[in-house]
Amino acid sequence: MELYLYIALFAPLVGSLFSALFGMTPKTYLTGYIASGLLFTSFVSSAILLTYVMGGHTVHVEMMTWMATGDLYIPFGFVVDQVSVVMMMVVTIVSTVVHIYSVGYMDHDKGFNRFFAWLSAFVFSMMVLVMSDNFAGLFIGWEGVGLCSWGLIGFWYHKESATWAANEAFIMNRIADLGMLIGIFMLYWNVGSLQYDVVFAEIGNLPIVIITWIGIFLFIGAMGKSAQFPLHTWLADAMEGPTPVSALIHAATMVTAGVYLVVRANPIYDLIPNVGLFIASLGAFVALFAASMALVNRDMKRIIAYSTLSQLGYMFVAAGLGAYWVALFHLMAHAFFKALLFLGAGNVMHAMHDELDPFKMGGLRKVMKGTFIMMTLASVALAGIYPFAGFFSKDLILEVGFVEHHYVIYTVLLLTAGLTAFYSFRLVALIFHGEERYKLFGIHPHEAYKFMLVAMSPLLLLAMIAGSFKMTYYQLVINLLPSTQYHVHNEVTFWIMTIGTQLFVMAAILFAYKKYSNWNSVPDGSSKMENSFGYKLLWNQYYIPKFYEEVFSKPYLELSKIAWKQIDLKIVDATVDMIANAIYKTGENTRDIQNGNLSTMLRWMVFGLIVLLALAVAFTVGYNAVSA
Amino acid sequence: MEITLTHYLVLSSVLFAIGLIGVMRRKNLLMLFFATEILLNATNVAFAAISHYMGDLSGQMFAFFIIAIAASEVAIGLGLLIVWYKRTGKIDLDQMNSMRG
Amino acid sequence: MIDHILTLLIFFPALAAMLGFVVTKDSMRAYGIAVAFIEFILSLWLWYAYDPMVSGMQFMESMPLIPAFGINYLLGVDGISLFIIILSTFFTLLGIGSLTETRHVKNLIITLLFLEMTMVGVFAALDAIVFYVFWELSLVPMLYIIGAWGGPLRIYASIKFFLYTFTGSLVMLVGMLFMAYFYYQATGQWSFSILEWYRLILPENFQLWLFAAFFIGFAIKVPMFPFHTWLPYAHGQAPTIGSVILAAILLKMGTYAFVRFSLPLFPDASVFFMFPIAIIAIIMIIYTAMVAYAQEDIKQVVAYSSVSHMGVIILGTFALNVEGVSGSVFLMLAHGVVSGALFLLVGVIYDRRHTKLMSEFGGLASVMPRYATIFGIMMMASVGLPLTINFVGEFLSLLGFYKQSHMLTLTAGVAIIVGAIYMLSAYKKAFFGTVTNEENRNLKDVNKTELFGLIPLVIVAIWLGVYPKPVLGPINNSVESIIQLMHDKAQSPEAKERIPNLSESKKIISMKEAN
Amino acid sequence: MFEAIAFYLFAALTIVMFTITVMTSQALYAITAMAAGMIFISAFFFILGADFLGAIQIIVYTGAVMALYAFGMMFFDTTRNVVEKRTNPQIVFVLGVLAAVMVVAIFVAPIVSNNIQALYPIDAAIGNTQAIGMVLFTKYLVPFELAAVMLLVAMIGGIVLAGKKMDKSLTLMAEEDIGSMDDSIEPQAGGH
Repeated sequence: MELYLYIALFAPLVGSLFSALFGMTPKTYLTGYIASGLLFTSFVSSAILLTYVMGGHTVHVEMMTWMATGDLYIPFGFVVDQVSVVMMMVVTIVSTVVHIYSVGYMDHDKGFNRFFAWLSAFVFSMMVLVMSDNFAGLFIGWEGVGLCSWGLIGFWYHKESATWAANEAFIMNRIADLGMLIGIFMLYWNVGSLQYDVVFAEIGNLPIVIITWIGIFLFIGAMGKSAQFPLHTWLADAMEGPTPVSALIHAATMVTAGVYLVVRANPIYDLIPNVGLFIASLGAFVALFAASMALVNRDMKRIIAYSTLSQLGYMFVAAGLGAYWVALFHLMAHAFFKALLFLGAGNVMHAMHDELDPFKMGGLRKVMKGTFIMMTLASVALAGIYPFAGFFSKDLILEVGFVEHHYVIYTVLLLTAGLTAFYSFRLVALIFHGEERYKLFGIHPHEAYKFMLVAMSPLLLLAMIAGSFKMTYYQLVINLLPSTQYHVHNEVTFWIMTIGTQLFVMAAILFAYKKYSNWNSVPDGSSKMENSFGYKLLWNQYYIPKFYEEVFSKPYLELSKIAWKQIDLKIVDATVDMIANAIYKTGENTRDIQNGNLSTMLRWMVFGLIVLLALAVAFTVGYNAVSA
Repeated sequence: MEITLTHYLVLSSVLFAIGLIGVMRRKNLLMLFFATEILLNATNVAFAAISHYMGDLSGQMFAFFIIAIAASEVAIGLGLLIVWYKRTGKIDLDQMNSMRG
Repeated sequence: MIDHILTLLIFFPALAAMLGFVVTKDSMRAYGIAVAFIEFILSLWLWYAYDPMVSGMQFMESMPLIPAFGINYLLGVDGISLFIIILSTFFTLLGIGSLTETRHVKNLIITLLFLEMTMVGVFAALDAIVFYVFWELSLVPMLYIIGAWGGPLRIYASIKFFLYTFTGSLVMLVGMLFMAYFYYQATGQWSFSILEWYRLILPENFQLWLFAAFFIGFAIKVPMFPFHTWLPYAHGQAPTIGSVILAAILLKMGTYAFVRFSLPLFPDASVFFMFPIAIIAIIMIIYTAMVAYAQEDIKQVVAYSSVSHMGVIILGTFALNVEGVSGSVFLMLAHGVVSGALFLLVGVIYDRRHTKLMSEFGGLASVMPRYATIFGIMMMASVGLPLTINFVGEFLSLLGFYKQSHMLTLTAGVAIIVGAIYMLSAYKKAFFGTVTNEENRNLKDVNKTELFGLIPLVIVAIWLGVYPKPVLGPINNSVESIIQLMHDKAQSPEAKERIPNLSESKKIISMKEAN
Repeated sequence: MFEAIAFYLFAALTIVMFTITVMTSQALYAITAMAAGMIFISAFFFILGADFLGAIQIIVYTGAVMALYAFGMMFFDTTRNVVEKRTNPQIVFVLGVLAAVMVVAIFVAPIVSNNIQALYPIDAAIGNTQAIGMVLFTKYLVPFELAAVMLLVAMIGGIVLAGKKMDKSLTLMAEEDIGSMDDSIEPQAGGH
């Protein structure tokens, strides 16, 4: 089994290095095929490992030492257990699909080979992240995915906005990574090891304050990667990257790493329910907060990005309330339908020549039937309609909130579910229904390549049927995660809740259809709604990016300039130069002594004589005083 | 009212101070030489007095050699002075400033 | 020959440099590469022959110089100095190999070989006077390199460099003389041998003063805030090769000396000064990172980033535990590799455009993809991405210091954020965007000579990031012995507590294993 | 008593004479006052029993040195008023007085006189001149010979210097002239 582990892990790396070899040469399909093929290999290996793990075994290997000094010992160790194998499956499935899809999507791009190098490197980092058996290894993957995300967001590096977004994402993640690093330090100095098994076995012996701090710092790391408030702004900006990247990184895998971390560290968070409650509350807040921003946005990809953010909030609610398996399950289901949604959006973008405003589209269902069906079904799944994946995972989270008696959280999530349904179908309605507004802009849309649609179909299938795996999945992961079942015990309440939620969501969908399916004009900012305060607030993302810009970025730049021009040059360096100049000046001034006038020299000589004599007198007096 | 060594030393100091004032005050090189002679003589007095009161001949020896040095100094010094005078026609100290730094 | 390998390592380049005067101009480069290569092979042989399990000094050589004052020609290496010596020979080889300077190449190569002698000498010396001699001698070739091949302000820069560091080292010399005097008072014999000084337990107030004297010499060399201002000028004016050697090796002398002198000689003073120095280090890290962010000249960005990283090294050194000190020693190597490579890279673009202003560039990624890739890798290494060489050092340094202070480590950890900010924004300015300047449109990508210097550095940067064990192991052993020595020598209860007792923990572990 | 009167008398005379030497603007007065001062100084030597030194003082100073100075005076034509620029005369006096005070302070301090031991005690039985001769030609023979050589050198030096023609001076010549002189001397030494 170790062989499969290594294949699953290193196949993407090989693909990445192979593609990187061709990084400087013109496009060759070879890189795309090889990278996709290797990814598929990795997927197959993961699947084999899955069956193995389902048999009740786990695989744990230690490849080699990484760092060892003092008492610190960090190996490159990998573990395939019930949790990581689920993640591996999610990662490999989505990335295989995205790889194949990208062969078509990046067809006309000059950086074709480079794209595959980055993309496969990302998958490798992600695999390291999920498979590592210690926190340091997790951190390698953690930073690795950050790097690849940087490279892929800024893939079109000639675009100012893309590179800016790439840097923003990297730096924001770094802020969170610092928190995670501190959490790792605390673990090391309190436990003495970073191996999961050792840490989780010993964590209970620590004082609760320390565990709380560890939990908080690790969660700060998770907040950055999963774009939780207040570190969320990078995710929407990250949509500057190519759409397959958004599908793979910013919807399905990387952003869920934070959830994975909390799930993985469940023995820690189990001990600190207060932090868990905070995580859940923050998650609920982010769910609503992000959904509200998605309501008014006019950028197709950003709407889906906010939706991702909102769903990540759901996952954190589940994880924070201790329902780790539910969080992981929603993570999995979400990965499928959100990736599908993004890939569909990619098709639309291609068709519309990179136009992103859904108000400029409309009526596309006629030309893009396949994409239309896929995106609609993905949206249905996202909204949580029975029997699609979202129903099983998302409604479960609502139930968790209800069963755990956190009714505020429950209400917020319920409201968000309605909003989710509304904005998803607002998008679908605007893109695929109504008048063909794109004709105003002289665009001739076309459906994507066949094989791209075929490549997307596994995701479609999974988005539809993932819910049926629920029990199998549950049996699998309870080996590692707390096995609490979340059932509303009162039969009547359960049915009222379930049906009520469904009806509420349907109502939201219908409302969205009614409002937007017959839209016939492109808004130009003159309507009454667009000038209302609420709309402006949401449109400007609560003014948070602007706030960051004004409060952090600009002052930091200004402060840096002051530090350089005022402090470093005018104070620190000037002090040094002043000392040097003082010495020079002293020389310059005393130069008059050496004016060559013998008479003056004689006077100085006498002066010196007197000084020496005075010293002699003083020392003699002093000497006598001491000896007496 | 006995004359002690201190009397001589004070006298010598006073003469030395007069010599110093001369050295600092004079600008004419020849007159400056006079002042240096005074300095040398002041020390000679001190040496002779110490020699006498300590009952040691070394002081007189030193004074003797100082006189020898003074003599040679005058010879060389005047020679140089003549050279300088031939070149510039003046023996004013303020004009000898080629060592200006 | 292996018994005298250190002498050979020190004086072979010097001898070769003297012979170099008779070599003709055309064959000088080949001669220089050959000499540097032989020297590098010798240093590798040193590594091969080095026994990683021994924590003490190896290949010791001793010869009396001035017996009356106990001054001996005393050499030796341990895990700490071994790799810095290899780094020195490595960088001299790469520097000469990828030399693009055309003026007075012969003199330049001879100077570099002399510089190599002084560098190896500093790291191999175990006698304070011999150490001091090489320490000061190293200034001369660097002064010459900056002064003769530098930019328009080269005279100002080189004089500033020389006087500044020279002033510091004079204070250090006074400290050394006092130290020897104390040794004389304590034992009745003169000795300048560092190893013998190690055995001396000084009263705490003496330690404080001596520590301060040594500190000034080292701090200026490092350079620590607020003594850092000579560095931007030196880097700004020095030719590429000068900057590379300066950043990669010469700065390491200061941090190396902290580990070699300050820690084991003055354990109590080290603990006493730990927090003030940590605060200076944090100021260095954050403040210079901000200054780097404000720079317009890409070389200055790298120069200030050096200062910022040196702050992390200092922090690791004063963690006073094995993790931190090993990390800081490793980070010395890492920073040498990475900043050396970055200076080489800046040199590449300077050779082509004769400007280092970032505003002149933009969009280089499409014109010079290979260059951009290598620069990107090195930038990421500098930012401290895991699996690159810098991460190992930074991680261990911060990890070590976390034991001493939580809040300060949290503040120092901002390094990873601010580091990313200035590096990424510099990279963005120079490489991303569209080509706006017509002159940049036809720039040639890196050529073979330049790759000769860059490729090995990339390999090392990744190799040691993935598998640091061959280097970290010997470092760890030597650092453990130093920490144990410090613990044993420490007098104040605070120092006893702050510096871990390894023999005890080892005992516990072995007991556990026995059970 | 007699000794005291003599001391004070000669001390006063010497001080006055030397003050005139230093302060007067007439060269003739100065040289005359100095000659007188020298002779008065020799009086102290006689009082102190250093007869030989006193004799030497009169011979050398009043005889030789004064003659030289008188010659110099005539040569430089300083018989009339010597015009000198005075700068900061106060400082001169302050420095002079300070020096005197310092020296006196040291001389009157007790430790100086207490720590001296006679190396070559004066034997009352032999005359001063004889005693000096004995010490001079035994213990101080080498310095004596050196002094002799020095005087000889001084004499030759004086003659040479006074007789030298001074039509060329390297220090006062312009750089180019020196360069051209170099060329004329060694034309083959071209490229530096």
